[in-house]
Order: sequence, then C-alpha cells, then structure tokens
Amino acid sequence: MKTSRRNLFKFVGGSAVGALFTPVPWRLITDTALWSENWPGIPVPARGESRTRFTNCSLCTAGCAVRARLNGEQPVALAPVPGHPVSLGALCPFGLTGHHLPYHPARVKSGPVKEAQVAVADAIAKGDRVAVLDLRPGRTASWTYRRAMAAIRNGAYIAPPQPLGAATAVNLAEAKTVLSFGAPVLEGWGTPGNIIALRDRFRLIQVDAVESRTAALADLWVSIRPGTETALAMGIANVLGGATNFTPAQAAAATGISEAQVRRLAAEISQNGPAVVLDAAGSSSVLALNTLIGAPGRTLVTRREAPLPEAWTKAAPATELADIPERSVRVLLIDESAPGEYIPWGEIEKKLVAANPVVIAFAWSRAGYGRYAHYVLPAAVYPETLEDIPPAIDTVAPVFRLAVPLTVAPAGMVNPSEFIAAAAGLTVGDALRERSDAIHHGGRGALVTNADGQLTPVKDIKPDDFWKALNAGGCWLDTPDEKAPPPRLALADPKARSEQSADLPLVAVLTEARGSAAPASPLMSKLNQESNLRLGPGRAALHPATAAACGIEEGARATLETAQGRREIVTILDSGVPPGVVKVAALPGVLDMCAAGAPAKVVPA
Amino acid sequence: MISQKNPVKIARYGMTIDIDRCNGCGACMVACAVENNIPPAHAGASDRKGITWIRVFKVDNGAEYPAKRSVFIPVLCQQCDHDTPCVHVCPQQAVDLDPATGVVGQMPERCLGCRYCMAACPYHARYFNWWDPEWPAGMEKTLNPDVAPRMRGVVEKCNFCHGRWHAARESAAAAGKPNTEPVTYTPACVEACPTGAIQFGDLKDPASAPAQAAQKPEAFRLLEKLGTEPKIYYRSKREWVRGIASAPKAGARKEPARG
Amino acid sequence: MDKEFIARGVRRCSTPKFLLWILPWIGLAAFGLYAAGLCLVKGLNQTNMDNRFAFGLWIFLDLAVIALGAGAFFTGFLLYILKLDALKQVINSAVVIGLVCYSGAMCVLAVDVGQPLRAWFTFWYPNVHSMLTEVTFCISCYLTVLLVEYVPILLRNRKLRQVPSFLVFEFELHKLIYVLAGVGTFLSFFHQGSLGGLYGVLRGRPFAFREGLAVWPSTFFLFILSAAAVGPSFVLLTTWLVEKITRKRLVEARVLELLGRISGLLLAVYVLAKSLDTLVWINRTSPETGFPAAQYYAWKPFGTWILLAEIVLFGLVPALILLTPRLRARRAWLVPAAAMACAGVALNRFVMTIQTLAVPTLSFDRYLSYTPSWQEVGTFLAVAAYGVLVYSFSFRYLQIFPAERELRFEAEQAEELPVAAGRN
Amino acid sequence: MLPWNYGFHWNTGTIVFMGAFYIVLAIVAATVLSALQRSRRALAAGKTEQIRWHSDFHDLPAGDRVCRHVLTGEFQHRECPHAFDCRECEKHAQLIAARPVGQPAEQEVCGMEFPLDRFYHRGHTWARPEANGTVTVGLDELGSRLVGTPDSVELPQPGTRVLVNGTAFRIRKRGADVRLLSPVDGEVVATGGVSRGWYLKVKPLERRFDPRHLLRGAEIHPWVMREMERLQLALPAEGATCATLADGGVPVADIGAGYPEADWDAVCGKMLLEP
Repeated sequence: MKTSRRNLFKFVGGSAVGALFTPVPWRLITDTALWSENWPGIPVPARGESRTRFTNCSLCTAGCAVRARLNGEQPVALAPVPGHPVSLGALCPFGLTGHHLPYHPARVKSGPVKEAQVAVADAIAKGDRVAVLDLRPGRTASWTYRRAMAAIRNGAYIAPPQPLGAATAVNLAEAKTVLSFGAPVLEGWGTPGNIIALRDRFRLIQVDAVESRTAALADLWVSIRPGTETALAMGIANVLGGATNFTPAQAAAATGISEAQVRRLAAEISQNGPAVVLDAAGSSSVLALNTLIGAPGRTLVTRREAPLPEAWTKAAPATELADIPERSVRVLLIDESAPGEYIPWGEIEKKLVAANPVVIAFAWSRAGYGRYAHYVLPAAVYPETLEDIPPAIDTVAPVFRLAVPLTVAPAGMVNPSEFIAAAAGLTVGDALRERSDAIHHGGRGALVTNADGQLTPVKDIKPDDFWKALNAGGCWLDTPDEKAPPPRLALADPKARSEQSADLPLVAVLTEARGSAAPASPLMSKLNQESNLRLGPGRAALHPATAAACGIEEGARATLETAQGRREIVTILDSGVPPGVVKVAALPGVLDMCAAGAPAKVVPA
Repeated sequence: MISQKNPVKIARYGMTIDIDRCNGCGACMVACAVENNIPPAHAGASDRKGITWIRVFKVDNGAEYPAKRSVFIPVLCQQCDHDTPCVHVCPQQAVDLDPATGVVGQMPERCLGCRYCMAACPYHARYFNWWDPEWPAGMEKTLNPDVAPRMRGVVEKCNFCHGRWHAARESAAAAGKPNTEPVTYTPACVEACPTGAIQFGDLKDPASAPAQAAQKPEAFRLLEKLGTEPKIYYRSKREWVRGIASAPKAGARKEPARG
Repeated sequence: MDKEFIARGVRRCSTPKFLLWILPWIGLAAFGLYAAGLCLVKGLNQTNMDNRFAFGLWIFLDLAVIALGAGAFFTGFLLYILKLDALKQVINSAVVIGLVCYSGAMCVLAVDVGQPLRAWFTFWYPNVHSMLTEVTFCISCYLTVLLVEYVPILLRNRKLRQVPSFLVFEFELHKLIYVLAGVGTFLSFFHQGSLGGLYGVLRGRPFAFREGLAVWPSTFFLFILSAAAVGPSFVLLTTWLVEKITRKRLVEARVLELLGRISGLLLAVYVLAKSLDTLVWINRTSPETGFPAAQYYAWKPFGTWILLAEIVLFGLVPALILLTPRLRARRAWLVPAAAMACAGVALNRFVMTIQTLAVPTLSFDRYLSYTPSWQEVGTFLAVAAYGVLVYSFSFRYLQIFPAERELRFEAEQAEELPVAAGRN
Repeated sequence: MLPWNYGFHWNTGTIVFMGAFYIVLAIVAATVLSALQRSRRALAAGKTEQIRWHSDFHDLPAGDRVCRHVLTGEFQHRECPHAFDCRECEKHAQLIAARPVGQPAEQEVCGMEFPLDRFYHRGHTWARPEANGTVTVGLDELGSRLVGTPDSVELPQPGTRVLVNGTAFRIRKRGADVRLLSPVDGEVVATGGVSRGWYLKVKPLERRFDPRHLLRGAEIHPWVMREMERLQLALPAEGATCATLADGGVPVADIGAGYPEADWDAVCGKMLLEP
C-alpha cells in the first residue's frame, strides 16, 4: 500500500482514536491532577526523625513543663506534660507556640555590643551610679546581677515592685473565697494548671470594670467604675473595722454599686474564709484587706528560695525603683530577655541623670524598652536559652527548674548575666550548675523527671545525674514551708481618682495583662485577628453607642489620646464593653501613655 | 477505603466539649494551627477571612449587667454523620465521609474552590484559603511534617487531625494490630486544652468519653433539628447555655457581639 | 466602508457612528478584564466575599443571566418543537442573547472559583449527586449547542455566504437545527432546574432548603418555570430596546405580543406554584428544621416586603398585565410588564443567593451584610459590556431579525402612503 | 468519570447521569459531523449554486415566493414549494394540461416590450431557443431598466455550465452587485453584452431546452403587473425626480436615476430575487 498523505492522516487519526481505548491518556490526566496538588512557593515540610524532648516554659514564671516534638533537631510542636506536679498538665496558647519565637519577624538580630561595653566600663571607672533593672527577679541570673552590682563601687540592683513581698506566695489550695480586683486569675495569673485544678474549690469574686474572661467565668462579677478599686477596698475595709474614715456609702457612690453590695462583699470575704484578696494594680490599700481577714499565714504564706551557694553572700540588695533617688542613675542595664511586668518608661526615665545617661536593653525585640534604650543588645529567646524560672506567685513550695534550649541561638546573641558580670569584673563560673549543686547539697525535696513522671528524693541522686535531669527538663520540688506569716500590709488612703474632664471623656481599661514586651508567636493572630477571642495589639474596643458618639465605625483607624500621649489604634465595636469605656490591649506602648483607669478619648484618624 | 475481605470495625470518632469548663484561653485554636500547618493571619485577614479550624466564640445570654452571663463555645466541624450537608454538594468528590471513621474529610488537592460546601455548612466550620499561605522567614521550618500546607483558592476544615490518626494507624500496624480495629489517638486541640474541656473518642465504644457524655441530660448538639447527626456533643449544666443549640431568635443580637 | 458585510436591504448606521457606540463598551470591558485579572492573579482576596459570605455578586449574576438567557432555549423549543412560526422573527436574536448570557456566566464562574486551572476536575471526578455537577455539565454542553446554533447565523453573513463551503455547511446545518433545539431544550430544562436545586438541597440552610420530588427539591421545578416564563419577556425587552436604540421596526407587533402572552401564561403558573411552595415552606419545611420562618424576615432590611415584592409586585402584577389582551396590545403596558417579570426573577435569584447566606443559622451568629468590591463589580460590568458588544456586532453584520427588511419597505411606504400601510 | 478514579462508584446515579451526558454529547457531535459530511458531498456534487438559490429562496419574503398560478389568478394563496422550478411540480403539470397558456393581444406592458418569442424567468432573465439548438439568454425590459447601463457586467467564460436558478451572470450598478438567475441548464457557448441585447448563448443539456419552469404568453402580463407593484413597494416615494409609479408613471429607461434616494442595492436585490 503506497503512503499517500490521505493514508498518513488515516493512520494518525486511527491511532489517536485507538489510544483513547487504552488507559494511557486517562492515567496521564489523573496524574496531572495529582501533580497539580500544589504550586511553587508553598513550603514543603522537611521530613526528619521524630524525637521528644522536655523543657520548662520560661515565657512567664509559671514555668509550665513542656513536651516538645522535634523533627530532626527542629521543634515542630509543644505540648503540656500531663500529671506534672507543678504545672499539672496545662499550657497556655503562648506556651504552645513558643517554638515559633526564634523566627519572629520583629526579632533583633544584632546590636552595638562593643559600644555598650565601653559605655559601661567608662561609667564604672568614673564611679557613676550603674543599675540593673531585672524584670524577673528571683532567678539565678538575678543573683549574678546582685553580685555584680555589689562588686562595683556604685552599683544598684532594681527589681519591679512586689506588693506582697518577694517571698510571699498565695496558697490557693487553702482559699475558699478569692476576691480579685481585676487580677486576671483565669487569664494567666499564677500557674494556669494549678488554678484550673483548684477552680472548683474556691468561690471567685471578680471586681472588674469590663467583662474580662475572668469576670465572665467568675462566680460573681462586680462591675464597678474603672479606676475605683481602691475606693471599694476602703469601703470594705471600713465594714471589716479597718481604721479608715471611708464609709461604704462613699465607696458605693464612688464605684457605682450599691452600699448593700459593698457590705455583702465584706461579709463574703470575712465569713466565707479562708479568703484572699488579689489586686491587678498591686495597691497596698487593696491588699491590706488580707490583713483584716487574717489571710497571712493561711492563704498568704512565705516561700523559701531554693538554696544558694555560700559563695554568693556578697550581693547588692534588691531595691524597688521608687526608692532610687531621682536623676541618679548614669547607666541603666535593663534585662528584658526574661519577660516580666512592664514598668512604664516615665517612671524609669525620672531616675536617669539629666546629662547623657546610658540605657542598655537586653531584648529580643525593640517593642519594649528597646524603643528608648541607647543600646539594644540582642538576647536569645525561649526556647534557645538555658535559664532557671523563679516560682510563680501561687507556688507555695520552693521549686527549681530550667528552661532548656531546644534550638541553637543564632550568632551575635548577648547573654545579659555574662555581659554584666564581665563589666563588673566578676568572675562567674557556671552559675546554674553551682546552684544545682547547692540544691543537691541541701538534700531536701525531690526531683521530678518528665519522661517517666517519677518523683525521686534528692538524697538518692548523684549531683551529676541531678544536673543532667534538670537539663532534661526535670524539676526540683521541695516540701511546702512551715507557715511563716508574711509582712503585714498597712492601709493607705484611696488615691484620688483622676476626674473625667470634658476633654478626655472616656476611661481607659487595659486588657490582656500579659501585655508586657513578652514575645508572642505570629500564630496568636488566630486569637486576636482571625477571631475575636482576644483584643489584638493596636486595637481598642468600644461600645457601639460610645463609638457612634465618637463618630467611629467598626474597623476604623483612630487615635487614642491620654494626658500622657497619643497612639494609633484600630477600633472594634463590642457591646460587651460598657459605654464610656475604651478597652485597649496593654502593650508597652500603651502602658507608657495610659495607666488603668486613666481618662482618655478616641478621635477618628 | 474498606476492603471486602476483612470487614473494618466501623468507628465513629466524636467529641464532647464541656462548656462549663472552657475558659476561652484559645489554646485549642493555636494548637490546631500548629498541628495542621495553618499560617499566621495574612495582613488583610479578618475574623471572616481567617482560617481557624476550631474557633472559640464568646456567647452571652443577651441580658445586661448584672444579669449578663457569658460562656465560651469552641466550634469546629461537627462531623455530621447523616445527610452530611457538605459531602453531597461537592461537584468533584473533594469531600467525603470516611465510612470507617465517620470523619468528614476534605481533599484540598482536589478542591476547585467553588465554596458551595461553605454555603452548605450550617456551622460555618469550613474555611477558604483567600491567600497563599505565608510564614515569616525561617518559621516554615517549624511546620508539621505530617501535614501538607494548602495553596490558595481551596477549602479546608477540621478533620480530627487526620495526620495524627494516620500516625496512630501506622504505629498500630507496626505493633502488629489488625488494621480493621479502630485506633485510639488524640487530636491536637484535645491535647492542648488546659482545662480538659474537650474530650475525644469513639462514639461506638460505650466506655469512651463522648459516648458517655451523649447519654447525659446536659448534653446537646448544635442545630440538632437539622437532622444531620453531628458528632460533637456539648455539655452544660445551665439551661440558657443549652438553649444556644437551637436556632437564632429573631433580632436577638442587635449589635456585633465579640467573644 | 464595511458595507459589503452588512446584509442587503437593511439600513445600518455609518461605521464611525458604530465605532463611537462600541467605544465606551470596549472601555468598560477593558476595565472589567483588568479587575478580573487581579482576581485571577492575586486570588479571590481581591473580592469582599469571605468564609461566611462564600457566594456574592457573581453567583447572583450567573443565576440571573442564565435565567434571562432561557429565552434562547424556550423560543427555540416553541419555534422548532411546537412550531410557533411567528417566532422565526426573534429566534436568531434569542440565540445571540442566550449565547451572550451563557458564555458570560461561564467566564464569571471561571473567575469565581479559587482554582480555575482545576475546573476540569468536575468532569474528571464528577460527584453525580451534586447539583453543581449537573449544572456544570449541562451548562457546558448547552453552551456548545448554542455555539453550534450560532454558527449558521454567523455564516449567513453576506460576505461569508460568498464562500461556497460556508454557504453549504450553513444550509446543511440549518436543516438539522431541530435536533439541536431538542437537545438544547433538554439540557436547559435540567440545568435551570439544577440551579434551583443548588439552593433547595442545602439542608444546612433552612432558609433555602425545600422538599420535593425524588432527588429534586421544589426549587428545581420553580427555577425551570420561572426561567421559561422570563425568557420570552427578556427577548421581548431586548427587541424593544434595540428597536428604540436603532429607531427601526424589527419585528411585527404581533410577535412581541405573542412573546408577552407566553411569558404571562407561564408567569401566572409560576406565581401560583411559588405561592404554594412558600406556604408549605413556611408552615412545614422550615419549622421542622427548628427554624420558625418568621425569623428570616426579622432582620432588616430583608423584611417580608421582599417576599411580597417577589411574588405579587414582580410576579402576579406583570402576569395579569401580560394576560390581558387589551393591555398587552399597548407598548406602554407590554414592555414595563416584561421588565417587571425580569426584575421579579432576578429578585428571586438575589434572595436565594444573598439572603440565604445573610440569615444566621447558629444562635450566636450575626446577621451579615456584604458589599462587593470594585473588582467584583468590574467583572460584573465586563460581562455586561461583553454582552452589548457581541449583540451589537451580531446586529450590525448578521441577520438577527429576518423580518427587518420587509418591515423597512413597509415602513417607507407607510410614511407617505397610509393606504399601503394597511397591507399585510 | 472513569472506574479507576478514586471515589468512583458504580451506582444508578452514575449510570443514569453519565449515560445522559454521553448521549447528549454523541447527539451534538453526530449532528455537526453529519452536517459536515453532507456539505462535503454537496460541494463535491457541485450543488453549491442550487443550494445558494434554495437558501436565497427561503430568505425571500412570503409575498415574493408565490406560485405563478397565483399571478394568473388560479389560486388565492399558494407558496411555490419547488423554489420556482416548475419542472418537478405535478400541480403545475396538471394545471397546464387543464388550461394551456394562451397568447395575449399585445406584448407591451406599462410601456415595456415583452416579446412573446421567448420565455421569462421570475428573476427577469429571458431565454430564447434559437434555430441552431442553442438558447440565448438576456435581461428583460424591466430588468434592464432597473440596472440601466450597468457599470460592469461579469460574464461566465464560454464552456462553463450554468444551471436553472443558478447564477447566469453578475451586474454591478450604483453599488448594487446582483447576480442574474439562469433560465436554462446548459453550457455557455458565447457571451454577449448590454449593447448586443443578449448576454449568453447556451447549449442546453442533451440538446433539448425545457422551458416548463419559465413564464410565457398570457402569464407575462399579470406577472409584470405584480412586479411593478413590488417595485413600487421597494422604491421610496419621496425624492423621486420623475413621475413615480404610484402616480401611474411608467418606468423610465434608467429607473435608478429617478430615485437617487433609493437604496439601489436593496431594490435590485428584491426585484432580481437576491435577498
């Protein structure tokens, strides 16, 4: 048969049709479908050997035990450790996402270390006042600071105010009634696991201007005018026979609740005891109620600190910021690496000398004091650091546990205690190891190992194994202390509540108490952007009526103004916020410009 | 899929959520995102364009202070067992109800992104990838190797941590268990919940927490009357909370309520 | 300059004038294409749709235009199957309208889905239980049919006819047009219905959920009816509009009246069926799912007025007008009635799409509102512009209205020979 | 779609749905393919001219498709079912058999000559059998007055075949480009022109000329009268530079010149049966 063009066409067409009856083309299409599963740019997770490691979360003093899942050397998931004696198998959203922090876009990667060293050395040489502000006292590092400050001529160690005293713990297990003045009892106060475990055993009365999560879940929510907590406390104190000339009637008038309610609150804490009174602002006049209801020794107890090496005796005292004379500090070193309570910059700034002071911040980001510091030195962030975590306020027994690094810190990170010790010419070896040995030497208490959940008496362990166990995320736990009564607190007169002016018609209420410069995973946007569970940074919530009065609608950009300053915010309408109140997330930036209950106003941008 | 030779013991994985214990911390939401490689919110994302396979809502009783009470309700895919609204609407079988586990599965790699299933779902438990997923530089290293990230333009939803289920199956097989037996495992949200409000198990196993919870008088399911047999049992001792299960009261929610 | 393309014996405006007319539409189309391009390149985050409002302007547009485009299949059905020869005068126009509507809808759908590249999956892994599968299959088939039906109209162009093979193919194809009309009718009946079924089967959305026969909810049949009812009205409307714009008589008055009558008849049936369905839904279907029907209408702005507007104002009223010969005979009544009918069905599609999604299902849900982004509106406008353009070109160069020539001679006589006008 | 795809189940739904889908596809495809096939055959068989005329004929307004026996008043209404090809029309045969066409008194109609020695096509061409067996084809008086002196004439080459109702030759005038329908089947042997009074000489097929489909004798008068009426309908009354037909005027040598307003293309198309 001769091959004409016609025949060729016939052949091609025929074979094409024939091919349709074989699975080949169809298979091909199906596979294309599978190949088109994803397109370039979508990351493909690396596969590695799956491991498990334990550590303790150092994002707050709760120091919850963490079981980390590693893919090769890379932590890919963090989970609580069920049945852990201290953290009781709870982990908060921040703890669950801790392994994201090293990759936080806001992280500081490098800093002027040399210049900072020179500046400090210069000041020390001149004998000027050099101070360390330790946002999380009670750590081994804190002792290093104190020793370093003692080693130089004019050093000072500053710790944030601890109204109940550094050694006082709240013994919730004893409490039958908890009266909380805005303390976020169920939102990250103390050790979450502990509170959850005890929740059914105490009656929670939450005094809160807005319906915070704690207020929503409290047994009783007392909604008072923002900023009138002290007034209410004085009123209650008066009922309880506290020496004050502030009557319940006055309290009622100030707070906006009925006098009967004031008396009922007083009755609750006095009769339905043992009770404890907590205050978010830590005002002594509120906490003094504890003295009136006999909390000290029962619900308020002293907690011994974990044993220290004898060598560490020469240490500077812990001074409160307030006690530092104004304009006296030449060089201020702020250790922000371990997040703690944020002190508004205004209060710190007062203490600095007028003429070219030097502020050095050891920080993971510039979000905190980094905004004011002359030198921002990059500090490693959880879970890169090896450090101990001081006990939380509701931990009655002495504990010692380490945040163990799960990943390697990037180059260029500065270890604050090494930096400060070196500056002070103090030779510190491995302080943590020394501490561990001291504890082991003390011979008290037991060691908790996470892998098996065993509780082994310290006596039965060798020092090296003890140290190893601690580095494997273990936890040393002492027996609770004999009840030594904590210092009694005196009643002060209520602060005159700053009156609303026509210029600043609204009252600012701070939420998300964990709003210090503590790092948070970008994934928290699930809670504060992709849902309304929490108030996101840079956002403020208003009652729709209030917003309408200010001429603002949902999602609008606006400016929050207080006597101290102004700040851009995004407004959110929330019928849960009482009228006349603006609810803002307590970020450092916000805290610098407005305290809780401060008069404020919101104007459209 | 089921093989005919050795008939699979049918499991019906379900959940029980004790609303009286939920303190709205949101641990379940972030744990879910970590487990299932859900990226942080895109700059433009809102609570209506985000991806939260499990989402905790703050719900109040509509009253004013002092009568006002609020609770937190985690809402995830309710894994409807009967007339599953999303399954039969999908034009290309990207959604299926696994007969062996009762889990409503979504195949993002087959999804066209028509969003018909989202319109069909009464619980708004399905989420669309409005953006391509993006992680801050380096953070993609923390992705869970067991779950593939999804591209933009496809729908996704809770699948009771299919990755974990699969892992459990593997280890069970490695341990020489017959693959016909339902495996026991724990989804990320259950593991993460600090108050233990969320419990997970096989409804077919009378000893399991959800099976027990289902019997309790305080148990209820959302929009039960639709007849879709959801497998998430909520619990509350409070009458008004159980009322949440039923259809909305006309105009009950005047202003936008936040939670 | 393009005279040899224009059919003999019809009068068309000068080329510059025509360009002037299409220019703005081209501009609009270009803008719309840019908007659509954004959605394709950057993704659907460009729209204001969200997880709760998964459907928006586009789906509403699709439903509406496909309902209005039903004129194509229904006129074809009446002409070729039921032999209403008078409709020969509008069938071509109806086909063009149908083509425009369906192809437009397809384009918008391609933008609307998140992964257009996977559109073919529907054909590859079809889930035969999904109404959307039925819709996809039927619409794509029917679009093919419409294209085939459009070919003869195209090949009748004066210039193309010179090419022998075109001429012959057109002639042969036209002989078989009955088959296509039959197939088209079958397909259309199904996908118009499936579009209704789309919402009727949403068990999870009691506002839309309906009971029905076998696998088909009542909306399936309502959509078929309403589409068939509104199709002729839309053909009537467009014809009238073209007559007004071009200042020509294109079809005999009796044809428009016939269209009106058919429309009115079906509309009346539809209104009846719709009312019954609504009653059943309010009193049984909805309450059984735990949703008292009253609550759907308690959210402003969608009060009961919308229901009344849909059934009475834009349903019953036009139906009655179109069924009254005396009114039908007057353009002043006929055309507005047709317009109202179209509006009514569009409103129905709007309610089914938007209100269904806006009404909350969970008790702690909010009643949602949604405003389309400019990208969405742009795409919408592009489709409109595309329609106008295709129609304009077809009208200029193809014989959309076969009766036009004769009517023109008559008209010219009638101008000064009232006697002659009496003829025919 | 296919059994080996994940999620595929054999069940009634699938079978019914897919069945319907494939059937529809098959029907549409078959329709298009058969149309193509048939047109291929038609082209091969050289039916183009025939088809062109048929589709033209379909496009003619009903009024222009009337049977010749309506012109003579034998019917009230009758549409020609054979596209003016009476050769295959039994009705015509019967009628002619019953009443043969008579001869009229004079061959002048409204001042135009319609010689009786020839046969007239409805498209205004005439055919005159010659002694030598060929047939002369020309344009009748009304036709020539319509086109006047053509701008150009396009004649077929000698040797080309012309078919009844097919294109005989084309004429261009005032932008009107019209084809003239051939009254005979046959082969062109010679071409003339306007001046010669005839356009083609055609050798009929099988040497015999069959005029059954053409008008003759007494049929001419009523037909021309009707043609005048059509012409009058086609021409606008305003702007006429000569006495309009409506006023009973007779067509002038070049009607077009009298109607500068007229869309001449349309008029010629209408009169010469090319819509």
